[in-house]
Amino acid sequence: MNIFPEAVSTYAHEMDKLFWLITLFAGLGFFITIGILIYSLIRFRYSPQRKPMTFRGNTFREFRWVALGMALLAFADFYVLYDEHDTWDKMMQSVPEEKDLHIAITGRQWNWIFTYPGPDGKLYTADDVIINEPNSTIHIPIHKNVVFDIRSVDVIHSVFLKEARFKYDAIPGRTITKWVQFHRPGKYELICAELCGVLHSKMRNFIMVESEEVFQQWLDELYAGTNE
Amino acid sequence: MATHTQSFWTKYIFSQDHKVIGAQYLIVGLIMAAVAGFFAYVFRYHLAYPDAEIPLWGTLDPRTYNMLVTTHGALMIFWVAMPILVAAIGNFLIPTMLGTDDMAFPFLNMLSFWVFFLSAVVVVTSLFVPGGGFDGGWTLYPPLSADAYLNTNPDFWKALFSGGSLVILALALEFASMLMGGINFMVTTINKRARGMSFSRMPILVWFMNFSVVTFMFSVGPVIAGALMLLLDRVAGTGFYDAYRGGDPILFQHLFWFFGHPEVYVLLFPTLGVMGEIIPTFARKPLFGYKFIIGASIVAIILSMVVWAHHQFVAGINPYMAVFFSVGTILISIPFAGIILSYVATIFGGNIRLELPMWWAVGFLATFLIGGLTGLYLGSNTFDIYAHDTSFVVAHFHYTLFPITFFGFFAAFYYWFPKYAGRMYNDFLGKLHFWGTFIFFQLFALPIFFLGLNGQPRRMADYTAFETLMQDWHIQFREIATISAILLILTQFIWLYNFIVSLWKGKRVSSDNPWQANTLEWQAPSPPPHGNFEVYPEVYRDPYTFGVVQVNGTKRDFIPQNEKLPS
Amino acid sequence: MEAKNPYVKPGLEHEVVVPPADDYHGHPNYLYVIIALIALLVISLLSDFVTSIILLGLLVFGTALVKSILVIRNFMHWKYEPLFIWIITFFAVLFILLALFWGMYPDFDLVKVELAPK
Amino acid sequence: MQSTTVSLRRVPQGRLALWLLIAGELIIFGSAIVVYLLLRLRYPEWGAEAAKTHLSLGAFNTLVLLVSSYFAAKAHEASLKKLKGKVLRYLSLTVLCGLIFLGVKSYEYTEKISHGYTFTSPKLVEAGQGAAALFWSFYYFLTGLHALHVLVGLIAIGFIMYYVKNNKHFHRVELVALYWHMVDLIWIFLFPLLYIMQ
Repeated sequence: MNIFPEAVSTYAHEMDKLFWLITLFAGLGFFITIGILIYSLIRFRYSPQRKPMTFRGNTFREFRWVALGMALLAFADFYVLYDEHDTWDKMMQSVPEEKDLHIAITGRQWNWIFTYPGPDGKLYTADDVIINEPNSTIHIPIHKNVVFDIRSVDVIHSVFLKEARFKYDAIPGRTITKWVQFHRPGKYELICAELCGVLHSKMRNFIMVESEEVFQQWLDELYAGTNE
Repeated sequence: MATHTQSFWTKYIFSQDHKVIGAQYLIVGLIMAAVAGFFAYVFRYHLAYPDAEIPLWGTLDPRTYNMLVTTHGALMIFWVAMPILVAAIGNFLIPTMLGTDDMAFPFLNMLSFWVFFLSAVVVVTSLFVPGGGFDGGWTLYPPLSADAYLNTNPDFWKALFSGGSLVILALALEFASMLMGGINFMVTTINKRARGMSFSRMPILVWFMNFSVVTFMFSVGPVIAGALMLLLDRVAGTGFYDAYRGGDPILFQHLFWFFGHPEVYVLLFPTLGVMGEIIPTFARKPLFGYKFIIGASIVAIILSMVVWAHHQFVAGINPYMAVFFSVGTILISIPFAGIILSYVATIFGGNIRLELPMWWAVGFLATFLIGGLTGLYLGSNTFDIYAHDTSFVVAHFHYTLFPITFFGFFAAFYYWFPKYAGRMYNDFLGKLHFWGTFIFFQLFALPIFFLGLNGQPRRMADYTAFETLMQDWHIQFREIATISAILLILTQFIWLYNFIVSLWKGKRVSSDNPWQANTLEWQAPSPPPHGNFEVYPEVYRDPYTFGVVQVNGTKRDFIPQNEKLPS
Repeated sequence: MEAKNPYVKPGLEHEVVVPPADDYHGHPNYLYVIIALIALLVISLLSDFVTSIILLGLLVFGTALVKSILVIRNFMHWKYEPLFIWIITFFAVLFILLALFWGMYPDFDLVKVELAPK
Repeated sequence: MQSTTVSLRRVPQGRLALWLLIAGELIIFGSAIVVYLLLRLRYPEWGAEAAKTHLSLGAFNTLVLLVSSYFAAKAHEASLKKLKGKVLRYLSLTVLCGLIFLGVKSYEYTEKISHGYTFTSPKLVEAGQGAAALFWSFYYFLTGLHALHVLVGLIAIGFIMYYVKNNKHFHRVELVALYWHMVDLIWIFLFPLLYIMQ
């Protein structure tokens, strides 16, 4: 049993590392606090002879240990924020210049619609190829920047590729542009992560990641299929 | 005090006595908890055994599953946690702790309960209307919840008597009721304190109750406006949330979470207040950092108004903005950490009597700590992209809201039961109840963390469609969670038995102050009569004067607030 | 004298329920206030002749602000209330509305949103 | 008077509760207005729609509400001296102004609806001007919510007049006046937003 699904995109490992970093801080916080709690419960259990301490924490001398705890937490918090910022920037704030493949992925009750650019290589032109059926499989090349235009036609959906740590909502009226680069071939499930109605749990498509040549062959077949 | 005769109706039903109203809130809250708990049993069972027939229910289709999940969430937050933690505990304790006879506006208090009762009736009705109950998630995200969104001219009455509209109406009624109650709490606190009780001598629970209602009052406005617009979208066919008519679905998410996040603190504050009373009493030691706790709470309230968008990191919000909200979210952990550490510091160095309420307090601290610390993962905007909408979130908020609601309530219940019932509960059954609840809750929620980290999305009727979510250990973990959840629910029957039997047959308390606490409610008779006190007390000191002292030649370790020492 | 007050309960005399008659320190002259308000209304209507959008906004919202301050201060006797009331009705409300605006603005006006036909 | 050690006790409980209610109401209205402003900034074409509202009627309504607020304040002043006749006279003038306001409002509504600008404005939606239709949704939502408050205020004033007539609860005149001023206050902001900003 692995805690995480296999990490297959360029930023997936960074996210896993971030998880372990937070786990380190959270675990330290948890064990220290629980340790003090259990120690106090055992050490200061009731006895008629015991004279309890009477400090109220109103002076800094008494308060310093709590202040130290808060300062440590603040340090941990800001270290996490500092550490994660590069990943955030990479994922969210910068879409790479060279778009090797630009696909529109549109949520619909209850499957994903994929729009591939036609032979002219441009999206949103007349020769776009649209794949619109439940459980369909699309193919994308490995080691390439794949840019998704995430859209929705009815309710809010959410594209979730758990192996790629890729999840963005599809909001009606907005086009959200995000990118991903896979570095391991395979067939990955595309899950909808936002409640979208009755058949939410059956909303499933696949993404097949494969080498450039195989992908090109599939794309040619796709174009040929529409030309019929 | 008041000796005038009351009929059955004015004494128990349309009562203006704060204690009876508190009991009414409690009973309605517990009934709703039973309903919501039963729903939880049904859909947990379905998750563990997707094809099996569910005992006491039958088969479950995806639509009903969504409806049950939605209703479970809405009921637990708005019709269980809110009435029990805020309304019931507040009504029972605020006037007695302040040493006065009743709330500032007894009639408004009664009205507030009956509006709440009406809202409970409406929300239960919404399950049975034609078309079925609401199934769009308790967060009511449009366009899914505004399912009339395609229709510019819906049938008004049909749309009004659909599940979703009734849930929104019930919410509106509930908010109105809580606003009335909240105003009542604040006015009572400000104008009806006992003689000599300055703000710095108020019990911390009264402070926290007021923080709770202030947070509620100042954050609920946007969601009321938003919910009205959603209702109009459903029944009148407007396009406030319709992207094709200029509206924006994100708008509702902002308005909802502007309230939704502070709502967690609305629920957390009363529980922190309960712990702030129980821990010093059983540790026989003054509360650590009274002023600090108050200041930290005020900081937390202010911060809580600017962190809401961390629920929307993946929801297409401006990524630059998300960084600000992430910073705010992570900052807000610091005052709460300070409060929890202050409680731990109160326990440290005391003379700890491990009575039952103290067990619940310690159990709360330990469990809530996990809930709070897992908030770090979700507050970090980057990791949230992965963890959002997975079971990790589910486990996180169960780890926060379950201890808040149930550990908080049971701690308060066992602590104040001798006062308000005049009888003692059965200690052995209480301990059994505590350990059952504590252990089964951990076993229920811990596996869900791991399922979530492995990418299991929430709100899925079943996972059978996804091969990667149906590995052996996934199935086993779901089973463990389900069985523990069922045992957790069954454990509560021990409490119910204990409650009912102790209420009529329990041993009468020999003293009005069985825990030797300092606050004013322990100076009233048990149970307090209408009007609470025989002689209205005057306050001479703060409520946390513990530690061994000589009083009139006898040695004891507490001095009640209203005891005048010979100087 | 206090005992005759029907709102005061024995033992709880310290609770202030009903305002004493001399509660206010004074009353403003309401006539001046209403004249000022009407004058401001007329000024805001002059905006029909203003073409500059900035000037228009300034004029319209400036007069609305001044009007609201006049109403709150004089009609609602805000100037006689303690600080606590100022905090809850003014600073808190303003803070919340500004926070709401600030948090939502980047999502609503800095993104491209399309009104696609169905 | 035993102990008024804490300055806050200067505020009697009825007025305190009213202030809290007003704070809550202002946030509800304020957030609706914030939403309106955000969308107003997004859609410049709303200016053209706002030009279709009846400016002179709106201005007249503002005047009526301001004057009614003045009467409410005078009623409050008289109530402190327990001048029953004067209180009743001023309160009835306030009610009269409120009724005029509602009358003008309903005239405006009927006029707009007869021109096809309804709550949902299906004509505009069909013409592809969904955003313009949204303006009218907001127009009716904001003014309708406000009119509802006017109505509630009128009913409350009715109750208070009944009490005052029986020489009871003179201090409640102040509370209802506070509420009425709040209604006025909200209109002061709604008027420029919906009528003037073209």
